[in-house]
Amino acid sequence: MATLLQQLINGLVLGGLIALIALGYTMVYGIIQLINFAHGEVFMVGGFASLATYSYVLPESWRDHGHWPIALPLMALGGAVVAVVLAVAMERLAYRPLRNAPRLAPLITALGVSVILKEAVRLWYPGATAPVPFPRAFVDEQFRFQLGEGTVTIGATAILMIVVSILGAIILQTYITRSRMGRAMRATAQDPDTARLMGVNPNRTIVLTFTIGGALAGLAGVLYGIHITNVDTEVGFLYGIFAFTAAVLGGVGSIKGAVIGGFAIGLIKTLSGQYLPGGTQYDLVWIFVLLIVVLVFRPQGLFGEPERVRA
Amino acid sequence: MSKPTNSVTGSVAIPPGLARPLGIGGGVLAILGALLPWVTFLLNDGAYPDKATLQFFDAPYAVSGFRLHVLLLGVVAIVAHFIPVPLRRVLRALGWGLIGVAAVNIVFPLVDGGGFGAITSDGTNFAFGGIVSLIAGIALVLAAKTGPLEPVPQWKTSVPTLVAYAVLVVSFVALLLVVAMMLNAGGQGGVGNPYAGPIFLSLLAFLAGVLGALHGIGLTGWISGLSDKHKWFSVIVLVLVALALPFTEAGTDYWMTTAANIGVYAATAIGLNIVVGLAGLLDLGYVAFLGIGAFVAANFSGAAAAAFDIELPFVVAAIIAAVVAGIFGAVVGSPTLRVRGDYLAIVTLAFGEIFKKAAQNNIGGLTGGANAIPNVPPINWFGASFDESLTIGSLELPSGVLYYVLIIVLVALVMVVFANLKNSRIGRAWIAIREDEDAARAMGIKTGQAKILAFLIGATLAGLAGAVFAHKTSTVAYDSFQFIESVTLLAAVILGGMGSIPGAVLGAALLLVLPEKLREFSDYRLMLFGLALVLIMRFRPQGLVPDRHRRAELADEGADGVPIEELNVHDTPGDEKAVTR
Amino acid sequence: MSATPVLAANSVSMVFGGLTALSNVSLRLQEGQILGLIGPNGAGKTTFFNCLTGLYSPTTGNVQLRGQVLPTDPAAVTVAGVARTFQNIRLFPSMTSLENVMVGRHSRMKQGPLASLFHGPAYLKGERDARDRSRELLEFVGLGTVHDELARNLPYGDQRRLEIARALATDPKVLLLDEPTAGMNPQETEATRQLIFAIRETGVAVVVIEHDTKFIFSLCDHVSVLVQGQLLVEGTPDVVRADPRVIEAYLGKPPDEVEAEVRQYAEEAAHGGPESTQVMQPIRDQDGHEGGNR
Amino acid sequence: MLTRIVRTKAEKGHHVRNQTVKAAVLVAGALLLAACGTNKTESGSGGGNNQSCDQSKGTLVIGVIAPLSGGLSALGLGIRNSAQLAADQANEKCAVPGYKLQVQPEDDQATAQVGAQAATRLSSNANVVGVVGTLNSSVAQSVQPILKGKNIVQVSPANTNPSLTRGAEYGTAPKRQFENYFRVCATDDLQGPFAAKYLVGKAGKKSIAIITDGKTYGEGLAAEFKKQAEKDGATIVATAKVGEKDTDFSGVIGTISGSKPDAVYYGGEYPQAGPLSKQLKDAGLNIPVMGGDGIYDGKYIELGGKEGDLATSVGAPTDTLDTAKAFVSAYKAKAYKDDFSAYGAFAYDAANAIIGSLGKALTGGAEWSEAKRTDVISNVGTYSAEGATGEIKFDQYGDSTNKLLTVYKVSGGKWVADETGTFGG
Repeated sequence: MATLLQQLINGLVLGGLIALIALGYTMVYGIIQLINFAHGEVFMVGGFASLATYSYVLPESWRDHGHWPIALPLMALGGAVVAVVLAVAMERLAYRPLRNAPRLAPLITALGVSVILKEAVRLWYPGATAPVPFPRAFVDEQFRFQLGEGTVTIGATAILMIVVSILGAIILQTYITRSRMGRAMRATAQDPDTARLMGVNPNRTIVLTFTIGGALAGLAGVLYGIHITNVDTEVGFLYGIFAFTAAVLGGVGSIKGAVIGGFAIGLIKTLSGQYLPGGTQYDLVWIFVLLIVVLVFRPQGLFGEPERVRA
Repeated sequence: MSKPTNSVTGSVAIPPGLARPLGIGGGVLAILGALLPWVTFLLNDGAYPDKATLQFFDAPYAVSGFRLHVLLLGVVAIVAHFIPVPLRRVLRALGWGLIGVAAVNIVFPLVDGGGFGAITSDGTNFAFGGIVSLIAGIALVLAAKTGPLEPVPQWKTSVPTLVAYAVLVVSFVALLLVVAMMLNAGGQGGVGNPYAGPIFLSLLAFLAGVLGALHGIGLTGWISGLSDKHKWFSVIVLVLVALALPFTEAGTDYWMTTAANIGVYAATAIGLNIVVGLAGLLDLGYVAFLGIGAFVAANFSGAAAAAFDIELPFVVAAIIAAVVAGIFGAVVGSPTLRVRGDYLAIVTLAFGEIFKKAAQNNIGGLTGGANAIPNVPPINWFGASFDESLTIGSLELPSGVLYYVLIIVLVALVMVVFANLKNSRIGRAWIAIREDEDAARAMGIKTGQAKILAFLIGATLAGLAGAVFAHKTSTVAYDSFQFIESVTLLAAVILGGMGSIPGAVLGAALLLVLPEKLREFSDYRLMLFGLALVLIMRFRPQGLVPDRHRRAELADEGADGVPIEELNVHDTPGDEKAVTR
Repeated sequence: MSATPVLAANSVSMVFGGLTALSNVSLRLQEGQILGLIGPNGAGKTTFFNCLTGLYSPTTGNVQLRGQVLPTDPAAVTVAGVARTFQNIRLFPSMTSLENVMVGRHSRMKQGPLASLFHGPAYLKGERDARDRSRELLEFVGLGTVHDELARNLPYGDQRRLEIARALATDPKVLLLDEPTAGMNPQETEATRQLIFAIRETGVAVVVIEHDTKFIFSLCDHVSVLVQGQLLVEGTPDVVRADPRVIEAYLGKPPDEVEAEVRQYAEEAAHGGPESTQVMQPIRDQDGHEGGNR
Repeated sequence: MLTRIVRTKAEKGHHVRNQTVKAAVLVAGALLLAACGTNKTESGSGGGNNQSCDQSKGTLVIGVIAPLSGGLSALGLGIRNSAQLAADQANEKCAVPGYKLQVQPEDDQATAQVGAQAATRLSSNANVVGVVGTLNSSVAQSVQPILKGKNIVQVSPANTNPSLTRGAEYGTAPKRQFENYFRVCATDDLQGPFAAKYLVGKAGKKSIAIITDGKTYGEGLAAEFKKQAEKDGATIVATAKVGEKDTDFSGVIGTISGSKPDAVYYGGEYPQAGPLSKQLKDAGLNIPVMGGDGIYDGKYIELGGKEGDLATSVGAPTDTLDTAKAFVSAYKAKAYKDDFSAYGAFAYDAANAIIGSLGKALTGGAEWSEAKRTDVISNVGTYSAEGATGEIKFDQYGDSTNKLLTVYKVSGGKWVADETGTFGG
């Protein structure tokens, strides 16, 4: 019982992180039908950027744990800013020139960009060939509850992770449905040409999309850092795949889908590791099996727009 | 969006009047640059090659290596002005070649030696060869920009068969020699020759320039036209030429091994080319089929760790491997009945990861798990163990040559399969699906069957390659089949040209040879790989040897520098219409 | 109309989510007949076509070919003998015209994977026959000269003709043409009219969707008028042309204006530079017409 | 359709020819101009090496095969640098009379097929005297036969899979696999049991959870640990596997926490072990984590390794060993870009074993030739010296005879030797 609850919590935390990243995937896909493979790396870079903010920007005196109320926001800012710049630069330099190119071109480019980013950090961030320790710049508390004879633990950072991811999704959703730019986004996603006729500037909208996606990824980077307390060049790919899977599972293009997909994957990973044959060594397999099953019976994903036949 | 500098429109900014001065001046400068010293002092790793560290006009007849290349480029550039050729095309090619050579030989001393002193002046010695040559190259490129590019002249391909044969033989042999030269550029590198990397790169730039020029005057087009006309003859000659490689300077154990690995990847890439290039189905987990083939073969090889201790003859094992891989291919392909376009990417990626996990956890005791299946014996036919060296009469052939021969045969076979399928009812069906799935169905094509067939056949070929892989590598471990390998395979297909028959082979060759030649920079291997992917997609998404259809499209433009707008090829997999939205 | 019709749609209805695109549309096509299907935009003409060709499965009703109920799988329908062209051209852009037509032969060729692999004599013969037949068809539609031209590089009118050749390559008993003259100038339109007559001569019954009433009335033996998903009138051109309800419902204005409109339409099409180029990328334009969800 | 060309020819007609002549003249001129130059020779003298040692006979090469790019490069680069260090010191000490030693690092991209290419590349160089490597056992499996073919000695700093030396039945029927293959690191079947004896016997942990990373090193080590631990009366209450690249272990921890273990044995390397230890603590499982030499690294503690965690490593305690201290300080002095990481010291010893044997083979100013390679192999077989990881000596299978192992404990934020001994079996 305690174990189940514990694993549920673990799943939710992991899910929250994945959801934050998945939002970026899903928004970009929704608007330019591009699977931005490099998005996972943006998240990774966000993590390193916030770490750099801590160790190179933050004055010595504020690095002790007591100053986290100053440090954390600063780090989050650093991470988000760099991630945004990166994401936008990516769009501008790598993807925009391929706007009308064959569908495969941007996809391969994305793969290339992700390799470049990962390598750049590995080569040029001091000590990044191995995982780099990350300060827990937040309430370093573990809350424990007795449950039966087992105890359930949830860390402050874990709570923060869940809260932020859900808040982020809600804010994003409202922004997209309520605000003017949000409407522009949806319009562009629906039909770029018409949107242009309606006076929407597609390029601006697309840049905005990448900006939001990047910001969320950067934020995820910080949260990941303070929660896991180290950051590594490999995480980009790993969580990128998770998030990508989550986005597809939920139906690429749908905010709700991304979030639910994210949590679903988090839960499957932990629960399958706990209760399914093969245990933790096959959790990845279970995730993918579920994905395939869902796609076979519902090709557009759980909340995706159904495909239309043209004739 | 910045267009590539050399776009069709030529972006005429330079007054035509300057054409000759720039062109001829550039040529002269190049000759001068070749004779000037390039490096002022000895670098830490010893003297820079080709006596680059010399005084002005030393030993002009001993000018060798990259300096000779620069000299030649310059001379040709001048000559080109006085003979009837599409001048601007030729100059553009030569110019870029020069820039390439110069850049490589400037940058390397710069970073390896000591700053600008190394390539300009260290007070006592002066060495402006590099900079002069660079300027020369730029001048040529500018000269090419003084007007729109001329169309590539079409030479008539209706020549007497014998002549055609002669031309083909000559050009293929030349190709062989060039390849051997490239492979051997800078020797085996390593501590023996610290400058192997730059030597190779600058040779590459030189060859690119020459090739561009030859294309500009329509020679390459003519030859490929001829080989299209005499397809079978070309194939035979090509195979023979390939088999002749061990007799060249590149006939070392090292290159035999590498070439065999290239062959394995090439065969696999061709299989992938059926799936991606013809049927237009993206697969990001393809290396799994290579792995399946390898594991099957390893288990029937009589290796100590094999699951079944029966040793089947290689051919039998290979066939079983191919069949098993094929079956898995059909399974992986089955979701394509429902899943379309990009969604397929993640599904195939998932299958790839599942395979890796399964192999790592020694599923069913078939993969040896983390301990892999070591000591897979080499193939052994009629007492000839394939990893031994071979002596025919007097001359001793490098060890691994038999694997090389085997792989050449395999690749040739696979290419024939691909070609036959491509120009058949099935092939047309695949292309139709790639082009417009709904229309294809409206033409009575059972798209589901066709797609699964594509996966099945593709995977079969990969499995076949896997069987060779197992014996060649002598160990089969799950970590040989990571995601990055799938990406490499995909890159090979794209780089070569989707759906084109020689493409995949060329792509695989480049992607495996470059890291080998540039081992000095192995820290940056992946970085460069990523950059390559991005740049190819930006400037040459149709690949190096585009499929006939695409070539037809680009005939007027020629091989190089097509701005993406022009390349808006709708016939590429995953193009909007492949997925109905 | 006593003989069993070659193609019969029996009270076909099609409902997408809420809206009814077709309700109880029936249609009988006799051997050797040319049947015109007209109606204002959004009347459900193409939806009806998609039902006939198995792209959509009708909510109620069915479609019969010579008394046999057709399956709802486009491929199977084509094999059974119903071929179609598309309103917005759907060729295989980077295949040559010949290859496009040979794809049409697909369902009539027998070679399996193995044959395709080994290119045995039987296979080669099959290929040769297919190629010859395809050449004939290209000649037939008047594209004899452009075998090796990429489909995408053909002029607009030729693309339409090529699509017809491709459809004919499937040896259909019934040919469905979706706006075959859209964007054509009068000469091309006339040529198409002759082509359709020629096709009829070869014993293929034809159904044509068109806006161009003049064209329809001058072409068809039988005309059905579809309005808001319902069959309004059917009969010989004269009957339909005379029927006031048609004029009312379909055009909402007296005949002479119709003629005027028709003429103007034809002229636009004549020098339809931008329009035609726009249609020349069938891939680019989204389903601007009554596509509807499946 | 010789369209364009023909016409231009037609237009230009005759004076094409004499223009070509002009061109010829021009070129000749250029070359002539070039010809009238004096013949000076290379400025400066060859090579930048002016050591006191006599290195007249040329350069001999020690190959290094390790992952230098990609995810495992941290370990690979450590190996490369340490071997380099050994070679540099040898050159200063004139360890090999008459020859200059150089290290040729080859990237194996952590995959067998590339490893094979690297090995072939080295093996076809007549001046290669030996190879240090590999990191991954799977790569070693593909490298062994190739180097064997050319009798090149291979000394691995990191392969711990017993079957590499003693074959599949290493426990029951050991059989030497490749007489050119040696290793300086302790095999799993030493380290695992030794750890078990300590954890069960001395530390008195009776219910142990085993976590592995699914890689050769970790799996093997854990398997051997398990055997011994169960023999000594402990119960393995849970086993779990973490993904190769995983960083969030909450799920894994959840699965084991139910079974209330009082210790965790981790088969793997420090990049994951450190965070795992920390996350165990966070999850309320404040129990010691024990691992092999793969986690015996300062980074482990930086990454969250907690007080009381344990690691086994080969040889006497490094802080008592002058050779070890010397290595560390020398490495620091060189200021390499990357840390020497888990296998640096082993690589250093491996390289020294090769250098020493080479020196012996070339005593009395003997010339190097490929024939000497067999001597080098036999010399390595009989090699014996005090290395950075303790005594370096090989048994008849090529394994290190250095059965001396030390258990280290994290206390005061650094590894402190806790017990040294040998595994009696």
